[in-house]
Amino acid sequence: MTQKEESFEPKIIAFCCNWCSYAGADLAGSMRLKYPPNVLPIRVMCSGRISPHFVMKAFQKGADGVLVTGCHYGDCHYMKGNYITMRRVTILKDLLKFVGVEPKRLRAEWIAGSEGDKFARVAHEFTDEIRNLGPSPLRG
Amino acid sequence: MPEILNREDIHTFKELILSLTGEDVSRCIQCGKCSSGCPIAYEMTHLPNQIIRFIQLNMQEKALASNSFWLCAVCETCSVRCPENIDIAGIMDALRKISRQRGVKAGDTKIARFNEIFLDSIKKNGRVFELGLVMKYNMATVQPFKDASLGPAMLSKGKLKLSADKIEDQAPVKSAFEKSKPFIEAKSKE
Amino acid sequence: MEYRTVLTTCTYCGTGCGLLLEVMDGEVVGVLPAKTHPINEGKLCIKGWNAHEFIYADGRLTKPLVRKGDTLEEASWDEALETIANKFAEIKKTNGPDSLGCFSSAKCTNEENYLLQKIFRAAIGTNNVDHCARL
Amino acid sequence: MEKFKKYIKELFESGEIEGFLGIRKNGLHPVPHLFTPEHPEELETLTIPDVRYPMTEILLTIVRKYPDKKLGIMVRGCDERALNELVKNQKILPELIKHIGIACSADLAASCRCAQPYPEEIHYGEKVAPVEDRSDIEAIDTMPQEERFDYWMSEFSKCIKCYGCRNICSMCFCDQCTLEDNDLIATGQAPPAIPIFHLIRAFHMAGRCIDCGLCEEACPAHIPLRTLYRKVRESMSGFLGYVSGTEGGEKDPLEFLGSEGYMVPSKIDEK
Amino acid sequence: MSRTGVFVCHCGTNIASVVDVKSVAEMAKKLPGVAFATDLKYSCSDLGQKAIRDAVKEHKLDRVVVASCSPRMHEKTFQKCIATAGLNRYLFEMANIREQCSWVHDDKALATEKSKEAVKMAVAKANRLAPLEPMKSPVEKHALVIGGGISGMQAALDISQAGYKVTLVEKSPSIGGRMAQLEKTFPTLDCSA
Amino acid sequence: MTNSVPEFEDADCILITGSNTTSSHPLIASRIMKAKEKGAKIIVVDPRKMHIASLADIYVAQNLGSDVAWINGLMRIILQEGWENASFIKERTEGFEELKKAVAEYTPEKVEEITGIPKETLKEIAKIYATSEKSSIVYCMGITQHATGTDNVKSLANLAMLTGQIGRPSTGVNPLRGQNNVQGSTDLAAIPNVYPGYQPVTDDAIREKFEKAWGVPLSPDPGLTVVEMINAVEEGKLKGLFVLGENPLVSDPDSNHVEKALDAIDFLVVQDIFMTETARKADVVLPGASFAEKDGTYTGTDRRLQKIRKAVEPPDEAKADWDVLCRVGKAVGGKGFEFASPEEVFREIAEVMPIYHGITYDRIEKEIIHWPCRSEDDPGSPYLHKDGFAKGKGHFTPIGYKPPVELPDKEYPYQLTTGRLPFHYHTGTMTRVSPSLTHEVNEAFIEVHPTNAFEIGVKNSQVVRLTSRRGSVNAKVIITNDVKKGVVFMPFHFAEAAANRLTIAALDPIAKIPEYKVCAVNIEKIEESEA
Amino acid sequence: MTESSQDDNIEVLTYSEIESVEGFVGNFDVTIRKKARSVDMSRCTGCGECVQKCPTKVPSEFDMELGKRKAIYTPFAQAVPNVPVIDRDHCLKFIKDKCGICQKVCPAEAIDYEQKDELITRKFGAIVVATGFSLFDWTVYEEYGGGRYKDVVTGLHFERMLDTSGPTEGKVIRPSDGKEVKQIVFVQCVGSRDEAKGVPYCSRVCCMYTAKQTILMKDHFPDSQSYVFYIDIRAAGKNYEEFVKRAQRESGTTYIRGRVSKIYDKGDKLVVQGADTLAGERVEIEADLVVLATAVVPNPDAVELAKMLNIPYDQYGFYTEAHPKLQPVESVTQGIFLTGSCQFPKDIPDSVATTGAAAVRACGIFSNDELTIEPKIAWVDAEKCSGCFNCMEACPFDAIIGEEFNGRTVARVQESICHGCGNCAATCRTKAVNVRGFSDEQIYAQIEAPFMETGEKEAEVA
Repeated sequence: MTQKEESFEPKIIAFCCNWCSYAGADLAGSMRLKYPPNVLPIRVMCSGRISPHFVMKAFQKGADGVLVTGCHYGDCHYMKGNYITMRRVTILKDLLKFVGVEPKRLRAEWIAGSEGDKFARVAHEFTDEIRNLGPSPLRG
Repeated sequence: MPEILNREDIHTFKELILSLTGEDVSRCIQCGKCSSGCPIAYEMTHLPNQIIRFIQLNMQEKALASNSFWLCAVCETCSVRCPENIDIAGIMDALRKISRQRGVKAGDTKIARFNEIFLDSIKKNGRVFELGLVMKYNMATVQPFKDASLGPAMLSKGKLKLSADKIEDQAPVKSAFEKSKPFIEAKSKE
Repeated sequence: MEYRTVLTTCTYCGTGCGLLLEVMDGEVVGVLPAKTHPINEGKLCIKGWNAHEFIYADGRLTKPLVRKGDTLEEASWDEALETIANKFAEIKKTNGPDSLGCFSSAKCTNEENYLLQKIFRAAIGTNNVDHCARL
Repeated sequence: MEKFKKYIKELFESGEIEGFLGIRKNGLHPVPHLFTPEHPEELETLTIPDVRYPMTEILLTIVRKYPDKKLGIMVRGCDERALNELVKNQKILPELIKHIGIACSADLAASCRCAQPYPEEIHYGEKVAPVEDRSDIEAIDTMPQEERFDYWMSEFSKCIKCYGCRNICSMCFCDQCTLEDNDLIATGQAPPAIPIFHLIRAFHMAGRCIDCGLCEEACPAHIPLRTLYRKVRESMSGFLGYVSGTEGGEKDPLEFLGSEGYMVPSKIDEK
Repeated sequence: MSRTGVFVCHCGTNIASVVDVKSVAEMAKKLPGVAFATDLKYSCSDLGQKAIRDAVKEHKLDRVVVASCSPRMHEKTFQKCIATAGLNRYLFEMANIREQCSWVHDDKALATEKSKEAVKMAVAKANRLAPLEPMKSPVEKHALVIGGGISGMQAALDISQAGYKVTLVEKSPSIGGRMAQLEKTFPTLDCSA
Repeated sequence: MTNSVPEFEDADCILITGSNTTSSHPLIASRIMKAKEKGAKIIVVDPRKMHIASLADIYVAQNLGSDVAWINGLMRIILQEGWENASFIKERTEGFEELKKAVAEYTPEKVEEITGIPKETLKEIAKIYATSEKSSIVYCMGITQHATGTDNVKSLANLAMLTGQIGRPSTGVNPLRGQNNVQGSTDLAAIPNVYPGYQPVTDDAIREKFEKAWGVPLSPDPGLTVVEMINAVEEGKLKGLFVLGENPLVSDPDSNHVEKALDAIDFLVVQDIFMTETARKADVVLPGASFAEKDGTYTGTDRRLQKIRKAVEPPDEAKADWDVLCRVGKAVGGKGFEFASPEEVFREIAEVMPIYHGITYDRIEKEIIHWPCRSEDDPGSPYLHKDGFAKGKGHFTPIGYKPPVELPDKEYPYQLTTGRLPFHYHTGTMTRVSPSLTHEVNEAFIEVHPTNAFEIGVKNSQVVRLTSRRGSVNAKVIITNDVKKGVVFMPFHFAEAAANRLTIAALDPIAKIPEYKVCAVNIEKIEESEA
Repeated sequence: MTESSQDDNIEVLTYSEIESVEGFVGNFDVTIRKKARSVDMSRCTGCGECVQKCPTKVPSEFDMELGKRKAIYTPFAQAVPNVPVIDRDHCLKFIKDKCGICQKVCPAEAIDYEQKDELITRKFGAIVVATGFSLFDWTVYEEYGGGRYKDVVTGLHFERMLDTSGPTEGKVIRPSDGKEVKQIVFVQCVGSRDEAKGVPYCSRVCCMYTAKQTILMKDHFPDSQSYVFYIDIRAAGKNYEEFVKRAQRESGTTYIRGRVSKIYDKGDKLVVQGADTLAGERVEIEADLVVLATAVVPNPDAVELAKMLNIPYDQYGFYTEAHPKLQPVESVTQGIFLTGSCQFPKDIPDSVATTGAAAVRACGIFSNDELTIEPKIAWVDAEKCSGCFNCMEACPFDAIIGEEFNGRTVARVQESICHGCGNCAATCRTKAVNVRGFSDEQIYAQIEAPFMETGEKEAEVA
């Protein structure tokens, strides 16, 4: 491993729905749970708002990983936005895989407002995972 | 075989206990506190709350076949702690009585034997002759050397006497035995 | 209800791709690449795909215009042609045929190029004929 | 062929259709044409070549202007799938569009690698065997990830941004195209930003692409676009059980919320 | 170009003990569209809000970004604050540098870096914000109650007693619902009808 | 083009220079991409790193205006290595020894100094080009639009002959013609020195032939070129000008100068479809027709004749241009303008033009014909010089390197080069009213190297002023590594920021082509208030 | 009942169903189907003559088919309104065009065989949903006889029997032979807390009503003995625990902790097989009657109504509140409130309490003349809309409708219905749908910001 790769710190864009996962991230803060600072959250109202365009834009701009988070099934504030999100993410991952971008760079997680610990854990895991994968091949 | 519950007698046993002890076991909410606090429960075939449950459901034979009430030392921990203020120890005593009365073969023969020898000793001497009791009990239960090692030490400390030591006034003891005659008779039927 | 396609040649570069103009009720509504054309074989570039768009753009010249003072005013074809004839004749008369010239067009057809150079060479009498081949 | 022409003429005469969108021979070139009862003589030039034009895309152009006309359209297997999808997307009314089925020749089916080279009802031609060939996808699937990436990026980098893939596509009926959204993909750049330009189009094809392959035929840069969209089509059916282009039935799970359990994806293999 | 104001909050030591708040504000000054940037001890306090209002007026700001806690906490507070300064309340964006930064990161340099990025993101969004007007819609003061059981009847009565019209819709030929089928009800054993 | 478009597909090596092929001739680029798929080596030599460069096997950027030097250098290497085609040289050419002498001084070191092309790369290019079975040269305005344009073209011809890469399929020297019918208008003698079919006006026999055909006496003196005519206006020699479908005010170099001329001219007629910048200055404007509104023929860049067909009527009173010209011809007293259709015009053309003799409307309806096609049974010529050159033997022309006319100096430290975008065409009269195309890009920009941008202190999208000795324009900056340090690029489609206000009207002495591709400029930041 | 029917502010529409719901908070347009009663309500005096004379008898739904009603009937004596209705599925007039007696005997000429369903549309500002519950179909329990034993009944049957004005006039008898019941077994959690039967939740009311039923049983028939099989006694409520103890102590009900494994017949008795897990013994009871406390489940048409109202429901079909703690009576759809057991099993005090809460929320809406609608919602750029209406499919709230625009039908967002979730925008391929405050452009800007080149980096390149 070269010096450069060792010091690689991924940049991760996380889309969080206002009602569950963003609240979960806030709770992680209130609980003072520590996680790596690589994850940059963007708040949207519902995970169903997360257009595949957003995900691709993030990768195109050079994000090493994209985290899509929403409410657990059945908990969606808008009833079922997260179902469609999951379907989108699934197809997107397969498409990324097919064009040679590691599908692991895109991850969907359901995080409840009460799951501060889960948010922190996911942030940890995902950062580690992306760090191991190295910089995104799309990084300009 | 399952217990057949029957409208006609479902409350019979419960009412018998009520009449003997004044305790209404239908109050029992089966919280299990009696069982959890009982120092002898580990030796019992049924926990005290189960004994009460048998009474609630009129499962007389099950209750009387149990060794639990024979083992009960009447320490009354259960009674003191019961949230419904039921005197469980009293109910155990009642069960012993009923058991003797009905000549039910005790759930634990050793205990029954011990009680007999113990009572015999009292009957004879007005008080317990410890050495005699122990020897008799051990012989009766075919374990002659069970407590042999304890003997010399206890003797040397004066805790055991070699011969029975009768009390002076035997009359009250006699009358007590007289009163409990029905139970003793029941025993003779064995 | 009319829909037909007219096979023609793209006007945007020298490659000469074949394209179909989609005509609906006398109006060009789109372009399709000519699938059987030997040059482009059913493919086009962005300009080709949109070669029809400028046809109906605002600002198409629809009438002859003749300058009157500072402004160009609508005129009849006769008036416009007469103006040209008179003015050219006048210039030719005073300054000779070589005081006239023309820029022909690489965007026009062979026939039109031929006609314009013929006008200048045969009718006016000058070889001052050029176009933007070099531009 | 004469029988076919007669059939169309009969449809005109009975008033069942008010126009027939087919192919006409123009000199050396077969070109799309709308035959009408007003000009029955044009039917003489009617031809069924081994050349495909985006008939359904043209149909949309006509329907936009004449939404109430009863039209017949020459449909191959691919066109029929396209029509089904257009019905689902509320672009055409099925009761107004008469499918006049053409079975593709074996040559055409082979060159198209067509999995269904005939429509439901055939009015011309003989059914030939479908071509089941996913070697293009397999070839890429078996490449190591980095090689796959390099392969696609070098393919995408050839793009000259002609939008031909979109223009020729019957499924691209939007009036404004996301590919031209300057906020998402900077305009005025050729090649366009890669891979986002192609991936977005690929994603837009999910649940929509009917695998006709016209995009790839139209691509001046010879990018294997069809392989990309075929893959998306496979993902849709593999993970969500949805196949676009089938008649009626389920709705595209990327668009249709459905009830909670509607098409929950199976787990993706990330290797 | 917009004239965005950026206010980076110390939140006492909540943020400032981890994040170099001043350097975040310095960075913000250089961002496109930013006309003014500063740090504030407690931006949600009366003093903090006054400082924001004053800055809006003094620097003719047309958008405001506050980098502090979660928008779930104080978004409304600051929206009101800028509204009183005469700005459309929707020309406001928050950067969450407390719950999602200072409280979850130990490394001061990295946390400061992340705060800067959060501010960049918030400013980028703010620059594209447009004023919004809440819409109004009239209210038909008539309630519909679906179901004529105990709950439905009670709801109708409650709403009626508040003085509003109610329509009670029951599927079966009579109201009463399940209650009508019951003999007596626990625990009081009173009659149900 | 010596060869036809589809032939590119089968080349083994394609050397592209001075052509932004994907932008200007996308469907030719398509063939080149296909060739690459089939295994051809693609070499791009261009000062600006364009799209086609990124697809190339070898790309190298030469200094602006240094083409003769690198081509000579290439030939020197070829000779040194013995890669020349000796039999071809012997049998088909003349003047080889002079050429050999002329290129001898272009050592790789010297070439590297002049052109900036590393000598190793040059050698690699030489090897691939010379030793491939079929090598094709593609060039465009990047070669011709120089004061040394003719030299550049001749050098490429030297190269092709030296290696025998001409006269066979998929080889040759292939200039890509910028506009749709440049080839046709040249064929049809919209140039001052020849009659249709490249028949010199100065040749008495030919002149007599045309006098007979047209029934009038003709001038034996070659006429003036576009730039010369503009100069002649200024000098008061040219009083009347007829402009057909052109916009010299934007397209011609040094447009400030053109504007002055057009303001000064006595009488200007413009025939066009839009009110162009030039038409605004006209005395009479004649409304013509677009390609969709008339019939006729175009001759493609590979000498292929194709029809255009009328799809719809011209708007309102506008008329097909051939019709207008027939009317003008008659109005100015000409004879022989009684044509009822373009086909009739074409029949006359075929008569007077030997290279078109065998071509008829009927034939091009059914087959693809590349001129020369001298009789009805001549299938035409997809590639030229099959058995020999038109003038007998191919003549090697020894050429020496001349630097561009205007070199950067203290005052104007940067070099400007101009070019096209894929989304626009020429002066934009058509493309800039096309919504799909203007959506992509609708304003001028200036590509600047990051180092230069830093020196000047400008950021992306910031507007700067670009000044040359002839004028100045404002446009926003795009910072990119695609241009070399010291070079700035600007597309010329945008009249409001017309690159040609800056360009120099220096002409090639023979072809009279202006040096669009190099001039010296300065870049200045503009304060926000000004922009 | 009477109170609500006599209230001036309350319009009672019985024998009516919701047909469709459009609109949004403050402005719901609701179409109600008034089913044809075949009796003119304005004329009927409620004399009951028609009912008496009607020759057709049908098992009474109200009495759980323990009794009969006529083809023209009021469900029960004190029904409100006291106007009968003709059951057209059974009335001879309707099935065979015979009889017609009711019309003949009606003194008020109120019988109208021609009456048709009537659709009325009203505007409402708020909707309270109180559709209640249904009972679990216990016959899926094969081990309990699967419905074969007449003397295995549900709690509700038992309630009807206890009713002195009910089908048995308050006598608890065996449906099979009409004999008196001495030994009666109550089985709790029939369906409830049974994952395998798809009802994992606790029905909440069974423990208490079973206790009540044993007490009433003892009160009415002192000679009877009740047994209750239970898993847990859930008696969380004011005086609830005491009530259960009362059943156990005063009414002598024997509670047996364990689930019944089997019920089978033996002679004319039913043997109930269970275990007393407290005693650790299996038990059997020969019962005269077995009463099952069947689970409370949603109404079979609950989902249909939910879709009409556009309110979410859980996997069972109970309506979901917006927030379990903070918005317990609000649905996610603004202006629609939930109360009673349509939301989850509730006993009467809970139902009444949530009803009060729901009513207050509804009145809260009415306290304003206008509603303020959060502007961060979706909107459609009609120019860009391709009219595919995928957004309509993706909208969880049916907020999107079609609208004419330049001769095309394009999507439009009904502002007051939109919640701003943005599902539509993410689905739109044309980017015609966007969300104010969370627009594509704004989010793109956010995505780009952290990757933005800074001045320092450009200097490095140079």
